[in-house]
Amino acid sequence: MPNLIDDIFAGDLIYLSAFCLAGLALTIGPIAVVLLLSPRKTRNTEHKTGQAIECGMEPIGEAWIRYSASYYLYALVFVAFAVDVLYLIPVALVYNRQFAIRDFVELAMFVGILSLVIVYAWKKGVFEWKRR
Amino acid sequence: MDGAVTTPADHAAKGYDLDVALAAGGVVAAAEYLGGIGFSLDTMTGVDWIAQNEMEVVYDYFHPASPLRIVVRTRVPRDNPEVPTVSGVFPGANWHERETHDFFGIRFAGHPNLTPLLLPEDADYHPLRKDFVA
Amino acid sequence: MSASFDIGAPSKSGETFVLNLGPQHPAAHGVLRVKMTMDGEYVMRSEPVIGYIHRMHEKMGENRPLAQFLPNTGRIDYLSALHYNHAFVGAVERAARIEVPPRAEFIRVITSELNRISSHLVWWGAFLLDLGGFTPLLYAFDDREKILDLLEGVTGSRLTYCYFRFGGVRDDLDEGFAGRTRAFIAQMRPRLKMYRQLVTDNVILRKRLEDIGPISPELCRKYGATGPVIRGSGVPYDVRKVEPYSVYSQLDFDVPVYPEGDCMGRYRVRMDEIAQSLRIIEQALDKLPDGPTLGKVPRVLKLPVGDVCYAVEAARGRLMVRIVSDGKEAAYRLKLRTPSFSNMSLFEEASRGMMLADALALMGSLDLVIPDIDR
Amino acid sequence: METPVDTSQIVKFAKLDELLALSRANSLWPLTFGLACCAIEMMAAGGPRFDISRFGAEVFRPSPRQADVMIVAGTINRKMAMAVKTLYDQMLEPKWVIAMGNCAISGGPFVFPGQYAVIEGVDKLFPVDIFIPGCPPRPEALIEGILKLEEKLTGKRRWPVVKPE
Repeated sequence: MPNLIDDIFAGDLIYLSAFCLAGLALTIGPIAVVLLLSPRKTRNTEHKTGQAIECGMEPIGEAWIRYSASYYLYALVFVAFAVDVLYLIPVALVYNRQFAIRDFVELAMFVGILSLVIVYAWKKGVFEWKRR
Repeated sequence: MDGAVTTPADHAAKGYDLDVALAAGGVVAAAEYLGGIGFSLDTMTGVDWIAQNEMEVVYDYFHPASPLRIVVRTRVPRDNPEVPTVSGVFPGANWHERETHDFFGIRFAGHPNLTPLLLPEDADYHPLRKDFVA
Repeated sequence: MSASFDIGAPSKSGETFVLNLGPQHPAAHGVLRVKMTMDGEYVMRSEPVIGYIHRMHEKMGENRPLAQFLPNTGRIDYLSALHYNHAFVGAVERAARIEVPPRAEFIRVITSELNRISSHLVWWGAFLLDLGGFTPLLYAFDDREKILDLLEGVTGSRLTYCYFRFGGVRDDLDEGFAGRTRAFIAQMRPRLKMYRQLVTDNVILRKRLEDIGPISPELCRKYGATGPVIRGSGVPYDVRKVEPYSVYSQLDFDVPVYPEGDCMGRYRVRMDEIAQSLRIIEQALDKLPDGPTLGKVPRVLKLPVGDVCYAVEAARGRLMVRIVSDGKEAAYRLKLRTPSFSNMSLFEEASRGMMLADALALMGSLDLVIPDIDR
Repeated sequence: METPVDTSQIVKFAKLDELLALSRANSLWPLTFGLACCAIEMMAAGGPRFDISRFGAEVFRPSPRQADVMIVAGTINRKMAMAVKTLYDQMLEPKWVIAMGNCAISGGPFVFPGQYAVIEGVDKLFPVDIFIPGCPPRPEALIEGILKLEEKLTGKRRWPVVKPE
């Protein structure tokens, strides 16, 4: 009897490790393929491959400076909607099993509440890019 | 204007109406006078008269409202070409003067930024001089 | 430009950084580089650096006989090459007093105006590409190909024309040319109406262009800007009307002028100019006289001593060719006053304090061709 | 008895290199590198009439990181040479170069004794794969250049060669 629990536990363990390995493979895999298949020799003359791209010119000055705040606020609005989409993905799996109208209303409310972010950002003047 | 030799010219034959030749010093005064009555600086041409050992700078003026075309020209010795800048009156002359300096080596006194415009930044040769060798 | 034009200290929240709108940039229409000192999204000071496509046209004018400089004129501003042919040929004819038969003059006007339309179409496609709309470029190039077929039939090349000669034009028009041109005009007019409905009245374009990049008539006069830039600021200056040359005095057309002086004004001037050019071509086709297309030209052409100028209204503005001659076969000095050079020189002062996207809209509305600036 | 199935139409056995070459040949993304007159003919090639997208090359990438082939369309002058070499280095392998127009091949009409500004040919800066003569070459010539590059990659030419009779 006791090994029954072990079997269930072993089953979960296999499932978990398979999932981790798949994740690992998806990250290491493309890098390995690229290293294997990319050509070895290069015809570069200036060896500036790693340099930041400035339309062919040498970058002037440092890029690590204090940016104005409006870039940060713009990014925040994007993050809000990214999370919004994150929650919509599982909804797509169970949408419209039985109660079509109810699912739709819930979805509309969820998205509606989250789009208040735009109204708030608009009022705070994030989209006007004023120089603060 | 003082000290200027003005000779009218036939527009159909020469393309301009008035040809004013004056000393290098009077160029700014001419620019201010013409700028005052609405003329606009068309272009500045450098000419290298190597035979007479002189450099000539020709200012072309056109008027947005009248077909009148006025040319102001001045000559400076070839070995030390120095002309006062008119970029104070016509900011557009800033680029024209830098380009003329590029090609002929004519220095423009008082020009805010007389660095090469069309030639590479470190260019020290003046290609449109008659004695230029590549 | 002296730094006295700075518009106050950078905003408290961030430092300024230098952005390189460098030689290889889709909005630079070629190899123009603008070093922009930016404060976040705003341009504090922009310094154009030119010369990346300087091709020594003026040096080449001095070391070869006059007739051999003709192919160069088609490569200075390859979008309106025939205007440059016209300016150079006109200057030599004015100096050497060469008579041009009337039929050749009318052929010159017809082909130049067709070239102006094709140049405005490229500008229109590229300008909207800068603002983010890709489809108009396809419509514009579709129409432009029709013009290129017309001009290729007469001149033999698609882009860098070398069709005008001293004293006339290289070949006469073939008999089908007038019919094909009229068919093109009939087909182009409804297209212009479609462009107006789809693009000019588009609210996004209005928001992007109206009162963006204001250029005052005084600024135009100080920098010598001409063409659609000065006509977009309310000054009716057009070399075809102010200093009439060729047979433009016999043709009636009006010069579109818009007083606003912003990007929308310059946009509308160019769109109306396409309609005006269609009118000019129609009238010139009706009045096309018969006769020879090439006047008498001395075998070895030597210009009299002295200098001569000839001004032409190119697609981008006032183009003047000044030839200083010392009696020999080659020109002693050949100066090309190109419109984009002066139009671009006011960009530094006009783009202060604008946002980067608006500064690019302003640069697109100036309609720059970079080899025209660098020569 | 059903008809015998000719598998060679359905399944294609090829070495991995050939497969890679085929995929690269059919999606050559050019770098927007218009310098002068040839740039307008390159845009016309991307336009609706000549339609370079029939060969998978209509995506003009401004950034060198995302471009496969650098079409040098126009004159390289001495001030621009360093920028061209920098851009070429910033492109990722595998990359190719098409020299479009006489200016990119040999300096074109701007080569004369005593010329001080034009680099006479891009192959003075880095190796070039395809040369397209013409001043400017017609858009059809650019498309022939793209086909020549594809032939160089895959070894096979997929478009009949037009023989002037």
